[in-house]
Amino acid sequence: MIIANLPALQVVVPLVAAPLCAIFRAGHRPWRITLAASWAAFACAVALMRRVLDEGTVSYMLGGWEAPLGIEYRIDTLNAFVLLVVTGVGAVIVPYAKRSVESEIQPDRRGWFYTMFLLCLAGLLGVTITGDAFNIFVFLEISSLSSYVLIALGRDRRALVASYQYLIMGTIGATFIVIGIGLLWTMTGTLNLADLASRVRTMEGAPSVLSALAFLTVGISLKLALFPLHLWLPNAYASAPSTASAFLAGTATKVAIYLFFRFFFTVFGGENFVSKTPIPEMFLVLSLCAMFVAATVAVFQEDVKRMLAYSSVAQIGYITLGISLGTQTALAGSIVHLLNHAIMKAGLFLLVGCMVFRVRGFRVEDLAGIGHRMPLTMGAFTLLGLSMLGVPGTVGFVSKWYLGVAAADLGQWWLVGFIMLSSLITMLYMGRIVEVAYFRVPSGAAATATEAPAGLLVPGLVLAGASLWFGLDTSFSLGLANRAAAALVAGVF
Amino acid sequence: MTGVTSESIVLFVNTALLLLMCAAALGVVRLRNLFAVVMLGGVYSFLMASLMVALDAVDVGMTETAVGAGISVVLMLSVLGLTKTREAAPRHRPLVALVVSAVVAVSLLYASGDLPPFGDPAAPAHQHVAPEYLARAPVETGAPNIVTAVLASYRGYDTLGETAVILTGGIGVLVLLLGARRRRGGVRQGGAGESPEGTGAPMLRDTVILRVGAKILLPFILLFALYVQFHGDFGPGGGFQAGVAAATGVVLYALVFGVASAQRVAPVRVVLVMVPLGVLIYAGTGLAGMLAGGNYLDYSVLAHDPVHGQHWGIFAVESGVFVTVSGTMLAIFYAFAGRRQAREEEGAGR
Amino acid sequence: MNVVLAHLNAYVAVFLMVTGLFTVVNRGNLIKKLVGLSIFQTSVYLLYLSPGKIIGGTAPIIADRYEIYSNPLPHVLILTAIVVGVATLALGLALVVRIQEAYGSIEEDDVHRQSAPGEARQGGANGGEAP
Amino acid sequence: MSPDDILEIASGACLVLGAAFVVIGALGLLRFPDLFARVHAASLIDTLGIGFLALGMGLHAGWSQVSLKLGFIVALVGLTSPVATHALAQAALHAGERPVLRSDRRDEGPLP
Repeated sequence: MIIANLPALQVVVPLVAAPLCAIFRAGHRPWRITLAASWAAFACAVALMRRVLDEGTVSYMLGGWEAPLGIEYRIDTLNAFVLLVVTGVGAVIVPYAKRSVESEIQPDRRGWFYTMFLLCLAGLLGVTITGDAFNIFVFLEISSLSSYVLIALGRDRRALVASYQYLIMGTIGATFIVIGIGLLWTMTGTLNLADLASRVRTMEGAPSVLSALAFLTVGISLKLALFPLHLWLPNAYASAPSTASAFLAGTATKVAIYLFFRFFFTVFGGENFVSKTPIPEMFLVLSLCAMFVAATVAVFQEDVKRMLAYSSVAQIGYITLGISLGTQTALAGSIVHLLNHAIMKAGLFLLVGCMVFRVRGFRVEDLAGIGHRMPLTMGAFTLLGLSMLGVPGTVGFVSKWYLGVAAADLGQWWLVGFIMLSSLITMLYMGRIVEVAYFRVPSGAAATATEAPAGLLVPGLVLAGASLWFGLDTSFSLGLANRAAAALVAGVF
Repeated sequence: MTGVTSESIVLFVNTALLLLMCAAALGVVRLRNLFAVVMLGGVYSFLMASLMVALDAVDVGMTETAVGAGISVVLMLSVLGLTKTREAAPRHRPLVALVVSAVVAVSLLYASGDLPPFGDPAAPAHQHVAPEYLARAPVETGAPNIVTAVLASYRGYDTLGETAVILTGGIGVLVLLLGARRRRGGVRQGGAGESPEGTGAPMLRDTVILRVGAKILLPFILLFALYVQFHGDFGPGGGFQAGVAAATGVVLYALVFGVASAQRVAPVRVVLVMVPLGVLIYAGTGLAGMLAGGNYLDYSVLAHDPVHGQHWGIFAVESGVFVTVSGTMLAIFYAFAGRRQAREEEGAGR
Repeated sequence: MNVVLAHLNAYVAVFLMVTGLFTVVNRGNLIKKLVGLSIFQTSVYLLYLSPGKIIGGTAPIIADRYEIYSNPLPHVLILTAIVVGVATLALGLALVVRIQEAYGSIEEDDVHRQSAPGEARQGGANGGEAP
Repeated sequence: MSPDDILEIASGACLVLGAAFVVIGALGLLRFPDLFARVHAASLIDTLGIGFLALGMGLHAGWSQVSLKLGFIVALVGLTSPVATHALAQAALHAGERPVLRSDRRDEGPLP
C-alpha cells in the first residue's frame, strides 16, 4: 500500500507533520516531528526514484479520479531528481536546525518555525511532483507564504523589509503564473500538464498561447530571481535565519527552475515553440548578465550572507544558460547544476551559520583568522568555495564542463571563454573570504572561537563531502541528468 | 423570457458593473486618505462579488463578499489603527511603473484578440473537462452543486492545498504579531497572559443600541454559518464561506463587547488548536481513503456505496475547511487586536 | 454582439491589472501597495470567470428546470485564488505592522533611508550595491 | 387581464419604485452638505429602496422559498441598517463632526 501511494505520501507526510508541529509546540517535539517527516520524505524520494528508474513515468490519480478531471501526480526522471535534491537538502538541514533555531529564534515561536519549514518543504515538493497546472500555483503559494514568514523571523528589522519586498515580488510572480495558466485554460479547457501539452502544440503561434508563455516566463523568472528580477533575493537570503537561508538557497530557486523545464520543454515543446520565440536569446543575454553583474556585485559585499546570496543569482545564470542553449548536453549540464548548486550553496550557508554562531558577526572582517580557530568549518568552506570555482574533482567542475561542452558543440567558443571568465570573478569573492579567514590575525570574538557544536558542523561537512563525492563519481548525478534531459528534448512526459 | 432579452440584460449588468469597478479602482489609486482607500476597496470587492453572481459564480461571489468586503476591510482597518492613515505624496517618478504596466497591458490585449467572445457556448473551455463534470458529478458524488463536488472531490487536493495556505497565512500572522513584545500582557497564546484590565475595552464606541443590535444578530449569523456549511452540497456555500461567517460573528461580538469577552466565548487556546486541526481533519480524511484501499483523498472507498462514501468524504473535508478557516480568521483578528491593546497599554504606561 | 462588448471583460481585467500593478510599483506607502496588489490579484478573477460564463446559462447547481450551466471549473479555481489572496494580504499587513513598529513609518522611502546607515552599526555593512 | 398579469405589473411597479428610491438616496448622498444629512439619505436606500425591490421580486416569485429568503434579507437589512447608521453618526459626532445648520450656511451665502 505504501509503495502504491508513494507519490501522495511524498507531499502528505510533511503536510501532515506541519499542523502537528503547530499543535505540539512545546519543547523539542516540533524538531523531532520535523526530523522524522523530512527523513521520511527523503526516503519517499529515494523509493520514488527507484520506481521511476524501474517502471518509467509514474502516474498517480489523487482522489481516484482519472486525469483531466482529477489532479494527477506525474513523476518522470526530472521530477524525481528534483524531489531527491529538495528532500536531500531538507534532510541534511533539519539536524542543523536544532541548535541553530535555539540560538536564533525565540522559544515561543520555535514550534511555528518548524511548522513553516515543513509547509515550505511540502509546498516545494508539491510544485515539483504535480502534473496539474493550477495545483502548481496552490503549492507554490504554500511554499512562498511560508518562506516569507521564515525570512521575517530573521536577525534584525531589515528582515521584515526583505520579507515584505519578497512578498510583493513573489505575489506578482505567482499572479503572472496564474494569468498564464488561465490563458492556457481558456484556450484548451484543461489544466492537466500532459493534456495541455498535447493541445497547446497544435496551436502554434496563437497570440493567446504566446502571451501565456510570456506571462509564465516572467512569473517564473520573478520566483527564481533571474537577473533583472533578482532584487528581492539578496535581502531575503541575507537576513533570514541560518537554517532558512540554507534551505531556501538550496531548494526554492531550484524548484522554480524546474518549472521552466516543465513548461518550456514539456508543455510548449521546446523545439517547436519556445525556440521560435526570442526567449532563448533573451535568456542567453540575461544569464550572462547574471553571471557577471551579480558576481561582480558579490565581490563588493561586506556581509558574508549577502555575498553568498548574490553568488546564488550568478549561479542561477549558469542554469538558465543551459536552458537557453537548449541542446541535450546543455540541459543535462543545467539539471546537474541544480543538484550541484543546491549542495554547494546550502553547504556554504550552513558553514557560515556555524561561524556566525561563534563570532556573532556577519561581516567579512568578523571572520578574520577564523581558519585557525575553526579549521574544520573553514576547511569545508574552502572546499565548497573551490567547487564554486569549478576546480576539477568537485561538483562545480562537472556542470561547468557540461555547459562548456554544449557551447563548444554549438560552435560558440566565446561562451566557453565567458564561462571561464566568470569563474575568475567567483574566485575573487570566494578568495576574499578565504584570504581573510587564513591570513589575518584573529580579532574580537574570532580570537576565542572554537569549532561549532557537532550538530551544527556535521551537516555542513556532509554537504562538503557530497560535493567531493558527486564531483568524483558522476555516474549517479550525470546519468540521471542525461536521462532527464533526453526526455525533455524529446518532449515526453 | 426570450434569448435576446436575456442576453441584453446579462450584457447590460455586466457592463455596468465593470465600469463601476473601473471607477472604484481609479479612486483607490488616486485617493491618499487610507481610510477612504480601504472603504473604497470594500466597495470594489462588493462590486466584484456582484459581478461574480452575474457571471453565475455564486459560490465565488459569496466568498468574495465575505473575504474582500468583510475580512479584508476589518484587517485593513485594524492595521490603519496601528499605523497611520495618510499616504505621503509619491516621490517616485512613475516612469518604471508606467513601462511595466504598459508592457503587461499590451501583451494581454494582444492575447485578448484571440480569446473567445464573452458568453460563447462554443468556446474551447466549455468543450473539454467541464461538460464531464456537469454530467458526472451529480451521479458520482450525489451533490447537485457542481462547484462543491469539484472543489471537495474531483479537485479536492487543490482544496487541501488551499486549507494549507490558510494555515500558513494564519500561523505567519501569529508568528509575526504574537509574543514579539515579551513584556506586554494583552492577548497571549495559551490564554495565560490575558490581563483582566485593558483587554475589556470594546473597539467600537460603547452604546446600548449597538449591543442590543449585535445580540439580536449574533444567533442568526451563527445559524447562517451552519446553514451555509451543511447546505453547501445543494446550494452555494461550503466550509470556507461558513468558516468566515462564523468568525465574523465572533469578530462582531469582539468589536462591540470587547476582545476579552469574545475570548471567553472562543478562547485563544482553542482557536490556536483549531487552526492546524482543520488541516489534519482534511489530510486525515485523505489518509483514511488510502487505508481503505483507495488512492489518497478517494472517498468512494469510505462506505459500501461509492456515492455514500463521497458524501461522507465531502462532509468530512468541508468540516476540516470550516475548522481551519474559522480558527484562522479569529486568530488573525485576535493577533491584530492584541497588538492594538499592547500599544495602548504601552501608551498608558508612559 | 459587437467587438467591444464581446471582449469588454478582458479589457476591464487588463485595466484593473494595470491599475493594480501601477499602484504596487509606483506608490511608496506599504499599505497602499498591498491594496494595489489586491486589485492586481482580483483582476485575475475576472480573467478566469468571464470565459466561464455562458449566455443563457445558469449557476452550476443542477436542477430540473435548467439545461445550460456555466462552467464550474473556474469557480473552483477562483475560490482557491481568493483564499490565497486573503492569506497573502493578512501576512502582508502583519509585516506592515511590524515594520511600523521597527521603523516608525510605513513609507518605503523612510524605511530604506533608515536601513542604509543603520546597517553598518548593526554589523552587516552594505557595500556598493544597487538600490 | 389575468391575476398573473396584475401580479407582474405590480411587481414591475414595485421594482421601478424601489430603483427610484435607490437613485434618490444616491443623489442625496452626493448632494447633501454634511455627513449626518448624507447618512439620512443613505438610509432611504436601505429601507424604502430595498423594501420595494424585495417586494417586487417577491411578487414575481410568488409564495416560494425565494420569497422567504427575500423576507429574511429585508429583516436583516431592517435590523442592521439603523444600527450601522447609528454607529456611524455616533462615531462621527465623537470624532468632532458637527451638523451643518442653516444658521451656519447663511454666512456662506444663500442656499443653492
